[in-house]
Amino acid sequence: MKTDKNSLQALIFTGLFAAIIYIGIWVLRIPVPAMVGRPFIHFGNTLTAVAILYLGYRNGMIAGIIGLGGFDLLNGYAATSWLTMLEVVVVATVLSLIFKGMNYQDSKKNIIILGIVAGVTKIFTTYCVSIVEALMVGTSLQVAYIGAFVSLPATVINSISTAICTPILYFALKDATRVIMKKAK
Amino acid sequence: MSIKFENVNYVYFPGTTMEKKGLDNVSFELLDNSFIALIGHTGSGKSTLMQHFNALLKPSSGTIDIAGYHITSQTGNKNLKKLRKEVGLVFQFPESQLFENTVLDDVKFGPKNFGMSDKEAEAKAKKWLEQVGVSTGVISKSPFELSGGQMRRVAIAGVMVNEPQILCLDEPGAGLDPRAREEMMQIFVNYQKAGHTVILVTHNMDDVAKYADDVLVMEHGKLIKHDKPQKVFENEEWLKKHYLDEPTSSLFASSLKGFRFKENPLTIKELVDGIKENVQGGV
Amino acid sequence: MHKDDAVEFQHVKFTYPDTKKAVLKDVNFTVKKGSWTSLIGHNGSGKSTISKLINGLLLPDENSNSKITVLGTPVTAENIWNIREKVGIVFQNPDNQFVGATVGDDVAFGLENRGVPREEMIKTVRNVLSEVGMLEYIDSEPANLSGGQKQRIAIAGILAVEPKIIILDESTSMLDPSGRKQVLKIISELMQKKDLTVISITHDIDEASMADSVIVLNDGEIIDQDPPEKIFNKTSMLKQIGLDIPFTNKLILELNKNGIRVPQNVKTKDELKQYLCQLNLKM
Amino acid sequence: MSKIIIGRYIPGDSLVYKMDPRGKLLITILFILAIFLANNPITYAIITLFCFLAIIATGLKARVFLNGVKPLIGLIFFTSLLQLFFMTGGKVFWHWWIFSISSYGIVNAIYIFVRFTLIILISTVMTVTTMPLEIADAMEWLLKPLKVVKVPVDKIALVISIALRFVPTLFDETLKIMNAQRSRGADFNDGGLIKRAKAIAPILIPLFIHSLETAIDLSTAMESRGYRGSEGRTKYRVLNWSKYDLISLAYFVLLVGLLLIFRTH
Ligand SMILES: Nc1ncnc2c1ncn2[C@@H]1O[C@H](COP(=O)(O)OP(=O)(O)OP(=O)(O)O)[C@@H](O)[C@H]1O
Ligand SMILES: Nc1ncnc2c1ncn2[C@@H]1O[C@H](COP(=O)(O)OP(=O)(O)OP(=O)(O)O)[C@@H](O)[C@H]1O
Ligand SMILES: [Mg+2]
Ligand SMILES: [Mg+2]
Repeated sequence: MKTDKNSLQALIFTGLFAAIIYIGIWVLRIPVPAMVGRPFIHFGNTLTAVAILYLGYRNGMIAGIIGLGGFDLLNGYAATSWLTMLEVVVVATVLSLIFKGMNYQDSKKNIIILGIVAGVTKIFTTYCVSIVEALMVGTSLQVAYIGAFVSLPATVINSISTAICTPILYFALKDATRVIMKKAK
Repeated sequence: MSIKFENVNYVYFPGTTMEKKGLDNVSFELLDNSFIALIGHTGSGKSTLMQHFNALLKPSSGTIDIAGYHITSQTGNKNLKKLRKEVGLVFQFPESQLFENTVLDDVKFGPKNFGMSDKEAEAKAKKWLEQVGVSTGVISKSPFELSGGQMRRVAIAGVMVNEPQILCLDEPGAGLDPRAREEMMQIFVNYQKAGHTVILVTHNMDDVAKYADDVLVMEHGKLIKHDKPQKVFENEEWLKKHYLDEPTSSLFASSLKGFRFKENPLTIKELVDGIKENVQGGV
Repeated sequence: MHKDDAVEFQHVKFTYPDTKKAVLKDVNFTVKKGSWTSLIGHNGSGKSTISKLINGLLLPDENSNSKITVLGTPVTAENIWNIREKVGIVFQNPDNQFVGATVGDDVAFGLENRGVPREEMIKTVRNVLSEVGMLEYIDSEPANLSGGQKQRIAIAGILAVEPKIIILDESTSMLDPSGRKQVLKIISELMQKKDLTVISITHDIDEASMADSVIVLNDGEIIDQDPPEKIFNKTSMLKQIGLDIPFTNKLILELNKNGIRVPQNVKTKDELKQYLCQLNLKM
Repeated sequence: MSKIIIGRYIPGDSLVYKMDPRGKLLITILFILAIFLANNPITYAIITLFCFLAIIATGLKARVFLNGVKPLIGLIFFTSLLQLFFMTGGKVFWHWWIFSISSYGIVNAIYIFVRFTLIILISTVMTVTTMPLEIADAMEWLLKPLKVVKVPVDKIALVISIALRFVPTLFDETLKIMNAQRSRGADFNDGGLIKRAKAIAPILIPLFIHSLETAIDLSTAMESRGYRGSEGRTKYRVLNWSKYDLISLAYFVLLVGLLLIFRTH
C-alpha cells in the first residue's frame, strides 16, 4: 500500500483512515478533568500520527487534515478548524523529516521515538494554536500566553497518550496489514 | 435458572428526534438446555433483543432475569463481567472481531479477560479450537491468513471457549458454503446436548424446523409468537401475513393434493414418514 | 468463438502473484448470449477469480494457447476498458461497492467515468432507478438503505451504462430472504427486457436452479457444465465436493431410501408432486 | 443499522438553506474576518445585529444556537476573565498582586465575550444549515486554484468523499466490534490511562482490517465500473449559484460598509 501512493486502493484507504480518525475523536474518548478546553482524551491525534507513519507524508497528512480538521469543521469548532489542519501539517512534516532521517527504519526504538516526537510536537503546536485562538477573539498577547499555558495540562495528557499508543497501534496495524496484503496481492 | 423477560421495552435515542422503539413490551420465559430459534424479518428487533441477553443493552423499562442476574434500567455497568462469561454472544460475521497476532492468542482473549491464568486459557483455547474444527497446524498463524470459513470458526471458538451456559448466535452460517454451514450447526447442536442453552438468530426456516425446540418470532420490536416450531408453522395464513417463510418440507406437503398428514411435516424426515403413511397406509 | 457466445474461456490458467499454486488450472467453458449461467463451487474454489478475469480486473497467466473472449473481443491489457463497457459486476458486500454519497450519485458513477454529459446522465439515472423500483430513494444516503436496497442500486448503476453481461458474484449472500428474492426477481425481469447475459456465482441452490446452465467448479477446475436439472441429479458428485443439493433431489433420495421408489425420469418438483399424487390415488 | 448523523446539520428550507454552499462558506469566512473591523460599541452593536439577523434568517430555533455555544461557554468566560484581570490601562478599580481590574479591562473583556460568541454563532449558522456533503463540495471548489501549485485537488476530493461516505458505516462497525469484544470480557471504561489505551487495540485493529478489505473491494468495484482517474470525467453533482447568494453578498457588503463608517480610526 505504501509503494504506490497514487493507486486507487491507497487513496481509498486514505479516505477510510480519515473516517477512522473522525470516529477516533467521536467515539473513542476518555474524559479527563480539565479547567478549559476539551476535557477528554481522544484517539484522533494518535491515529493521525499512525496515519503519517503508515501512509506516508502526503496521504497521512491528508487523512489527518480531513479526519481531525473535518471533525472540528462539522462539530462546532468550524472557526478554528483551519488551525487544526495547520497543526496536522506541522506534525506530519516533523514526523516525516525525522522518519526520513531514520531511513524509514521502523525499528521498535525508532517508532517509540517518533511517538514521543509526535506527542511533543503536538504540545508545541497546541500551545501556538491556543495563542492564535485567543488573539482571534481579541485578547492581548500576554493574556493569550497565559490562557494557552493554563490549557496545557489537558494537552499534555493527550500527548502522553499519543506517545504511548502510537507505537502500539503502528506495529499491530503493520503486522495485520502484512498478512492481509500478502493474501490480497 | 431459566431466562425470563418481563415487559421489556427498549428505546434507541430516547428523547431525540431519532427516537425509535427497539423492543416493545417483550415478555417470555425460556427453558434451560433448550435450542431456541429467534426469527423475524430485517429490522424486527432480533439483534436488539440479543444484546439484552448479556446486558450490552439494558431495558428502558421492564426486567430481565438471566444466568442468575436481575437486570433493569438501573443496573450499573460494574460486575457485568460474570454475566458476559455466562452468556456468550456471537455477532453476525464474527470474524470481524479478530485482532490478535495468532489464532491461539485471539481465542485466549476471552478467558484471560475473565480472569483465567495464561496456562489455563491456552489449554481451553486449544480444546475449543479443536472442537470447532480448526486444525492445530494453524493455531500459531495469524488469524487474517485463514480463509473466510476458518476465520469464522476461530471467532466462534473465541466465544465458546468461555463455555457460557447460554450461547447466542446471530446468523452464524451467513456467507458460508453449504458444507461449512451444516458442520457449524452440528457444533451448536452438540453444545446444546452437552447441557447448555443455545439461541440461534436465523432466516433459514429449515434450520428452525430441524433444530429448534422453541421459537421466538419478532416483528416491529414486538414478540408476536413464542411457541414450538410445530405450532409456529401451523397456520399458513398467519405466516403469510407476517412475511415468514414456511419450511420447504411443509410447503411441499401442503401442495400435495389428496394427502393427509397427521402433523404438518417440518423436516424431510417427517415429510417422508408422512408420505409413506399416505401411500402405504391405504394398502 | 461462436457468434452466439458471450464469454469463452480456453485453457485459462491463473496464479495470483506471490503465490505458487495456480488457483485456476486449464479452465474451459462458454456462456451463451442471452442465457443465465450459474457458477457454483465451495469457498475458495476460484469463482470470484473467474469473474475478475472476465472483465479484465485480472489477466490470465501468459500462455500461448490460453484465451478469454468476451462478445467477440479478446480480453487483453489493451482491451480492458472496452470490455468493462460491456460487463458489469455486482459484488458480494453491499456496502463496499456503494461509491456515491447518495443513491443518485452512485448510479451516475459509471456514467461520470465515461464522460457522459450531465443532462443525459440525469435522465438515465432516473430511468434505471425506476427500473429497479428505487426512484423515490434518489436522494437517500447509503446509511439509510437496507442491504437489499443497496444491491438494487448497484444493479441500477450497472444498467446505467448498458452492459451486455451482468455478473452476480454472490450478490445475494449477505441479504435476508426477502432482499434476496427481490434482487433475483429484478434480474430475471431485466434479463428478458434487455437481452442480458447473466452469470451468477452463488451458494444458494434456489438461485442456481434459476439458471439455464450450471457450471461446477472444484479447486480451480471445471468438473461439469449442464442444465440445472441434470447437474442436481448428480447428487453424489455434489455431495463429494461439499455442495448442497436441492430440496426435490434430497426428497427423492430419502424416499428411495425409505422404500418408495421414484422413477429416474422424475426430476423436477412438479414431476415429483405429480408422481406422488398418482401413487396416492392408486393406493 | 443505526441512523447516526454526522456533524450538526439540521434539515430546513429557509433562504439560508437555499444558498450555494460555496457562497455560505465564503461569506462565513469573510464575516469572521469582518468581526476584526469592530473596535467600538457602535460597530460591535452593528455586527451583533447582523449576526442575529443571519440567525433569524435560518428559521431555526434559538436552542440550536445556544447548543452551539454551550460547549465553549467555559472557555469564553475564562478568556474574558483573563482579559479582565490582566489588561491594564484606563482607570484602575482594583489591584492585587498581578491581577487588576481596570476600565480598559472591563471594556475589552466585554468585547472579547461578544466577539468570541459571534464567531461561534456565525460558524454555527453555516454548520447547521449546510450538509457535510455540501461543505465538502464547497471545499473542493475553494481548493481548485491550488491545482496550479500541483496540489492534487481531485485526489483530495476523492479522499474527502470516501471519508464522508464511510463515517457512518465505520461508526456502526466500531460499535459492533466494541460490543463483540465486550462480550468477550473486554472493558473499555476501566483502569488507568495505559490500560485504557491498550484496550483500544482490540477495537482499532479489526477496524483497520475491515477498512483494508473495504479499500480492496471498493477499488475493485470502482475499476470495474470504468473508473480511471479524474480526467475526462463529467459530474452528476453540480453546485448552482442562486439569487440568495447575491442577497447575502449584498448583505455582507452593507455590513462592511457600516463597519468602515462607524469604526474609530
Ligand atoms: N444502534 C441503533 N440505533 C438506532 N436504531 C437502531 C440501532 N440498531 C437497530 N436499530 C433499529 O431498531 C430496529 C431493530 O433492529 P435490529 O437490528 O434489532 O433488527 P434485526 O431483527 O436484528 O434485523 P436484521 O435481520 O437485519 O439483523 C430497526 O428498525 C433498526 O433500524
Ligand atoms: N488476491 C489474492 N491473492 C492471493 N490469493 C488469492 C487472492 N484472492 C483469492 N485468492 C485465493 O484464490 C483461491 C480462489 O479464490 P476465489 O476468491 O476465486 O474463490 P471463490 O470461489 O470466489 O470463494 P468464495 O466462495 O469464498 O467467494 C482461494 O484459495 C483464495 O485464497
Ligand atoms: Mg440483526
Ligand atoms: Mg468469491
